[in-house]
Amino acid sequence: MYKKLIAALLKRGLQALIVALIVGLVSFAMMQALPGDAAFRIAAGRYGYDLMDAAAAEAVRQELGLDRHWSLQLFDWLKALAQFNLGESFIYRGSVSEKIAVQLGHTLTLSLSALFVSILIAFPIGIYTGLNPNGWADKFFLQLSIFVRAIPPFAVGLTLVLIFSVHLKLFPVAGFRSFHHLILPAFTLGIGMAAVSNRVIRDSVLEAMHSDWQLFSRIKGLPSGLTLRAHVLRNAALPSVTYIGVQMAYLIEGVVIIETLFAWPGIGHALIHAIFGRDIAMVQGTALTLGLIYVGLNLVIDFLCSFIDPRSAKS
Amino acid sequence: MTLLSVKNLYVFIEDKQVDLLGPISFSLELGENLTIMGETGAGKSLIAQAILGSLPTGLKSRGDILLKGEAIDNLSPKKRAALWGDIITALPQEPWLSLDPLMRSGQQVAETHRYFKSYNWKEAKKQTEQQFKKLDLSDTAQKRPFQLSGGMAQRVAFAAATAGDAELLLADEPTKGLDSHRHDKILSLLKAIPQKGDSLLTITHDLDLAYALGGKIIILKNGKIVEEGITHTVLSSPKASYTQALCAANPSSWPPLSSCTISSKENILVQSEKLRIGRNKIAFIKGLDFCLKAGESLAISGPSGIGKTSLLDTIIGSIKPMGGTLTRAEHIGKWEIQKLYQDPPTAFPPLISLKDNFKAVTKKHKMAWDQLLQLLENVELDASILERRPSNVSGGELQRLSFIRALIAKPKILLADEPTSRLDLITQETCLNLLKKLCREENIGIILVTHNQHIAEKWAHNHIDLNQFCV
Amino acid sequence: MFTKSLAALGMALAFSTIAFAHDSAHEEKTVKIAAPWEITSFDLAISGYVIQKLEIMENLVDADENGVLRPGLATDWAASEDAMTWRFTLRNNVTFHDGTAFNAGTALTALTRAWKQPGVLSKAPIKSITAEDNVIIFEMEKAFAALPALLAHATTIIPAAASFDEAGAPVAFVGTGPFKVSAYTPPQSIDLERYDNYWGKKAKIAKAGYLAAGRAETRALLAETGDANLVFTFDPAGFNGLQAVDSVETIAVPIPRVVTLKVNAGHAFFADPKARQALSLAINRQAIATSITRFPEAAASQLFPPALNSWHNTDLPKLEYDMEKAKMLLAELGWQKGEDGILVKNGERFAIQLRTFPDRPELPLIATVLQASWKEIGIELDVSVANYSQIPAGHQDGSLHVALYARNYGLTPDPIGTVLQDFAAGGGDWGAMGWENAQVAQALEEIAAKGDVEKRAKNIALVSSIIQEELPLIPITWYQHTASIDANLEDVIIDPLQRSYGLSTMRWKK
Amino acid sequence: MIFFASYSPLKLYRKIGLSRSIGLGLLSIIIISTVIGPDLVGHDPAKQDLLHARQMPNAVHLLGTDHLGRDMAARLLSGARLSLSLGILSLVTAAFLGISLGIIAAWFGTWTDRFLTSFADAILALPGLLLVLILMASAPGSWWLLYIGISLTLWVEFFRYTRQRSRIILAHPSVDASKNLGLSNYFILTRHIFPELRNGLFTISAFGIASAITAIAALGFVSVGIRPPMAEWGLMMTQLLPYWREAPFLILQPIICLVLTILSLHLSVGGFHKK
Repeated sequence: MYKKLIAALLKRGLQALIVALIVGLVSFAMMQALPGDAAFRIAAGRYGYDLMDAAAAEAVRQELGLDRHWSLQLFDWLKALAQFNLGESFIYRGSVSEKIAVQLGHTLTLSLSALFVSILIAFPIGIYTGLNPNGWADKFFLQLSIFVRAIPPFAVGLTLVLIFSVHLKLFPVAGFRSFHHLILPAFTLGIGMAAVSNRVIRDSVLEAMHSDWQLFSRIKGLPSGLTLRAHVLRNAALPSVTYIGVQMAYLIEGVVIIETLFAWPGIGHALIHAIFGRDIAMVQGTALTLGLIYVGLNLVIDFLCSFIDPRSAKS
Repeated sequence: MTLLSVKNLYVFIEDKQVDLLGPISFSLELGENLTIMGETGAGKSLIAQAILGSLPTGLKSRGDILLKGEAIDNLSPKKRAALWGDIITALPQEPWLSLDPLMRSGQQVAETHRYFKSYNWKEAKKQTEQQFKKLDLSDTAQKRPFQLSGGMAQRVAFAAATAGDAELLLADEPTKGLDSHRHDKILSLLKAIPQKGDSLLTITHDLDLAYALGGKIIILKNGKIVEEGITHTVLSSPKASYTQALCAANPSSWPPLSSCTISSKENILVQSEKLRIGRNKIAFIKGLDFCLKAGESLAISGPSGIGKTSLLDTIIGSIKPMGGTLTRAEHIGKWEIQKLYQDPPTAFPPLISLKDNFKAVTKKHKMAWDQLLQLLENVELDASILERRPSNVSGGELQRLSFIRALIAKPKILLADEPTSRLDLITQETCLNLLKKLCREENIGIILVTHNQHIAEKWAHNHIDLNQFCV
Repeated sequence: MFTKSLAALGMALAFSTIAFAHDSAHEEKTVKIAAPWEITSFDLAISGYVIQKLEIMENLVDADENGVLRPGLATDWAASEDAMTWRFTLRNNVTFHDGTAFNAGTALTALTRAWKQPGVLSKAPIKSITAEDNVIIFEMEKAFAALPALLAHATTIIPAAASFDEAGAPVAFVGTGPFKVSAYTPPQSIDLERYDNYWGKKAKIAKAGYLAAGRAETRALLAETGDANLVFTFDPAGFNGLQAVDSVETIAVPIPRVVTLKVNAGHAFFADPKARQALSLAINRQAIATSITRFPEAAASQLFPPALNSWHNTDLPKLEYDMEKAKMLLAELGWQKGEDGILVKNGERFAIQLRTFPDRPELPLIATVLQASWKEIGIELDVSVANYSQIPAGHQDGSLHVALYARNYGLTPDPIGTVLQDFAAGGGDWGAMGWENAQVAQALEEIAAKGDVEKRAKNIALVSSIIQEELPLIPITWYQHTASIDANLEDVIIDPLQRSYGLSTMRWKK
Repeated sequence: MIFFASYSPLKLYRKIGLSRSIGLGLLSIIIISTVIGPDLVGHDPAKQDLLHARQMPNAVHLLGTDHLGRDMAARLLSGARLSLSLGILSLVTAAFLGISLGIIAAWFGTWTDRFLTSFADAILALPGLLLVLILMASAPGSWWLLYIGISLTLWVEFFRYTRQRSRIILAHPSVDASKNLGLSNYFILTRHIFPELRNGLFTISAFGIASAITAIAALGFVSVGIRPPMAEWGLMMTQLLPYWREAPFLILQPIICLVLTILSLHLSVGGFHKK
């Protein structure tokens, strides 16, 4: 078990490093490539355009040393990144890491509860359709999955709000004061993920049901229910859990959109504002944190997989 | 008391209403064993599946199957399945694939004990431990299937199948691909079943196994019974022509090879001195000397897992020898060492037609298409077979096709890795004779790897038993 | 087995709904406000707006909803005859929320900080700010009548010393206002409680909450479900939808903000006023107002909206919509139609770029309308929807052709400060570009300097008529400030100058 | 063409079941209407009629008018051209990139495999939308960057599927046999690997187009999408969203178009596994 721990950590550690490097370079390149003058953008971001003018932009230019040669700025940029100092937010005049620390908790709660909801929905449907292939349920959920996949996440969110908040008055529309506020955003994201993962689960259950060992387990005398629980589900769980790892990317993207719709104060939302206001330090900070959340969640998935199938650590 | 009686059993393809098998009638008493023999692909396995009620989708059976006097062929799938493990059980054809890859072997047997005898886990584990000790699997309970060898997997599957103390065990090709040592091991297990008072139905193409098991026998050809009776009488004095051919084809009854040595030295194809062979730094063969001349055949035998395949890979050059020398004659070109594979269907690209494959090979080695058709005629294969995909061509035909395919490359050496171990006796005999004829005509040196001692001694010019060179 | 997990799912859902009966009863309901503006940091130069609107901090000079100045933390103020020095006497026995006293010292530090940072004070010609026991004295470089109006602006609110740490970085919102901060979760929400020893009239509601909701759809839904009792700034469709909801009363108040088109008069295509008039004639303001903003009366007939009372010149001729006249004007300037329908003049196609930004949802829509209507008169318009900083940047480097944005002339009760910035010599980032008019510059100087009413009115009329004629900025629609109020809230004042949410005056119906 | 080299049209035709024929029929309708485009309906997608905005479907405008009074049918058709071309183009690039790298990783194994997989994981860690968001923010409205960004988000799924399946295929003895017989790598690619991958890749492609178009919608949601007046399904979903109360049929139209497209792709690929 110990050796597997090291292998998984090393792999994900390397991945985190690559992510940090890519995010650093891409956001720096973005700052250079943005049309117009960086100082103007930042001043606009800070003071709102009613008050912003050339003088304010000049003050910002001096303050952040934006007139230095880009290679100097890049060197400082990467040096700061290496020391995990994400620098000062151009617009909010506070350290980026401090801002992120406050908002990170909200994004994590949202992501994990969305993940939980997607599992809660996808597994029962996936298992049922896997056990009765090409039945009415199978065809129905295939169509439903295609339909939900074709709807952008914010439209799903709005429909849920319309039904549960406006008509049924069960949940609040937006904000984040209590667990109560978490339900709609989590379900919006969860449904989006479940739309795909239920098909993956269905296929793995189907494959398990048609395997030699499933037949032999029945022939040696075990009833179908026991075979399902003892053998089929565990074998089907492996590809499903690995697929959830792949879906993390969808989760992170969804978070960015859903937080904007539900006014959820996570880092996804902060990222959108940072990109709008061209606050590059904040963009880099939030993008990096989102990337590292992804890597962290995948590390959890790795352990889950090696727990389910010890063989995977070897292959 | 008759345990099982089968009358006019047919198995047919449901939507095309085409009979694959039948009429089959026989009866089996408690404590008795019956063997069903016939060529591969004659539908032998379908009988076992029909009795169990586990026919693949699309196939149906008709005719009556009586278990202890009551009809079970018209039971609902659920009721039929209730008999599994309790009254009828089956030893799977591919034991390695029939064990849950994620669960420890001991647990896969203990869960059957626990279900049938409602033990608690502790008691079920104890039972399994005893059963494993009997099958000398003492320390494998904790291992998972991917850590087991073929033989061990089979014994674990046996333990699991018989954990429910069923009265009828169906064994489908139990000795396929086993070397002699493991062959005897499974034989003793099977013989114990009738002695214990239960019944055994074995489906095989292994004549020696049938003979050793005794009891009654049924010979099948094209899905119909050609002969039946007491095994010893039928096999020692067969009446039906097919049975006679079957007995004659058994390598143990082959005439010894007429000696024809090829003296001249200069056409030595490959030679080795003190050869050491191993994989990732573990040597398992050392001090091997052999030499192969054009037109000559060399048989290499030994138990499975000793390194026969690694030896072939060393000869072909895909792995380096760990010690000693292996010299190949310079005039042997890049494609002039060809390999023949153990399981014919896996030697051909599965998703394209055979014609597509042969077109590419003939194009590569610049052989005219009608020259290929001529080759097919020599081996009595109809050209139309090329239109089909490998999956719907019989094992015997595919193996002959792979010979032809190898010949297109005009090889100087042919390496055959147990080419006929999965074929029935008659097909095996025709293939081996064909192989020898082709090599003599084309003056090709051939190395045949086999675990069958008779074949090794009676087919090849000289024979090496790797046991002497084993580390 | 499978049905069990489905039952578990249903049960979990049911449990979570019962346990949180939506409108749990509690003593006095909190007034929940929702608006698009986030409170991103403690720095008042950035989030001063919201803090002023929530009445957490106050200005020296206050203003009522009609823009009339009234005493705030300063009881009275007076200027010397030459309007070069101003003296503001401060109110006494006023305490900050943390109990510390409000005095000249705290006021001086706050005003000097506001003067140093970008804001309205930095634009005023101030020479020095000093304090004498409880009087603040401003020395001006030249006569400046509008100083009191500037001191009513959000960036000049007075924070307590405790709002900053020793290094001077802003760390808290401690003010003198009728409400104090009970909780702050950046950037989305802030909770307020009534400040009991407030110097003025105490607020009637005990608790209030502010939520920043970026999306217009979200705000419309918050209003409809009653999750927010006072919601500001709707998108046209959302506002229209709320009319049907009876638990909510919708209000639209004209405010001094104008959706306007900035034209680079320095560019060859637009140098001649006729070209700018042609562009203006091709804009169907009535259709835009009715279909996009849903307020037909918001179609702009001139730059200054009625909400700016004195600056709105009623006898100016209205801006018309006449495609043929526009084509005729362009033809006079020598433009001929090319084969692809786009005008060509000595080899150059009339293809220009319009810069706008998406923060205000209606701007990209209006840009698309302009694109289609100008295409009919032979002008090919490429619309670039990006960050609003590209407009001042385009002004500075001269690369701008045309820009569409919403200019706020209600920053201070008296708009002269902003108008001066936009139309004085050299134009302004958000004002005229490449356009000079000596008469206008002179008139603006006089308005800013002298106080006497009758001369001021003449100058204002002169400025507005020249702008209407030469069109350095082409106005399109005037802004309506939209809001929705919970039916059982009373005495809610919607301030057109957007200086306050009116929390201290409103109360729940009995 | 590689895909169909091993699947002659005659066999394809004989194989068509009911679901496949519906799929192919639907797909051909969509493709034909995309090719003909707006002149199928005779309206200019950019022509506005502000005073008749948000009209219900009527004789003149078959599918009604959008929030600026433009004909919805014309916009959907011209939008189809942009959405499907963008969707298919980024899909093809992603497929080419993903499949070739997948096969290379499976073929060479060891360190190439490890490098490529960790590279793919790293790209996956940077959420696709974010990448596109950052790219688009630097050059707003540029069509090419959008296409590159979306292909970058899609290729990983092709890569993982191809690599995993190719590893199994390349370990199959038939590949070793083909190599021994001197058959070219091209043969192994077209006869061993592609026939095996084909169906799986079609299913991923069907869903790939969906995610490409919903990505554009997401971009539109955060106002970084394509420049006006270009019509595009994803963008239309965002622009018509505010009118969900007064004209719900408006936002449903682009969504239904997308659903029909994916459904047709899914059906024509034989989406219903007949296992």
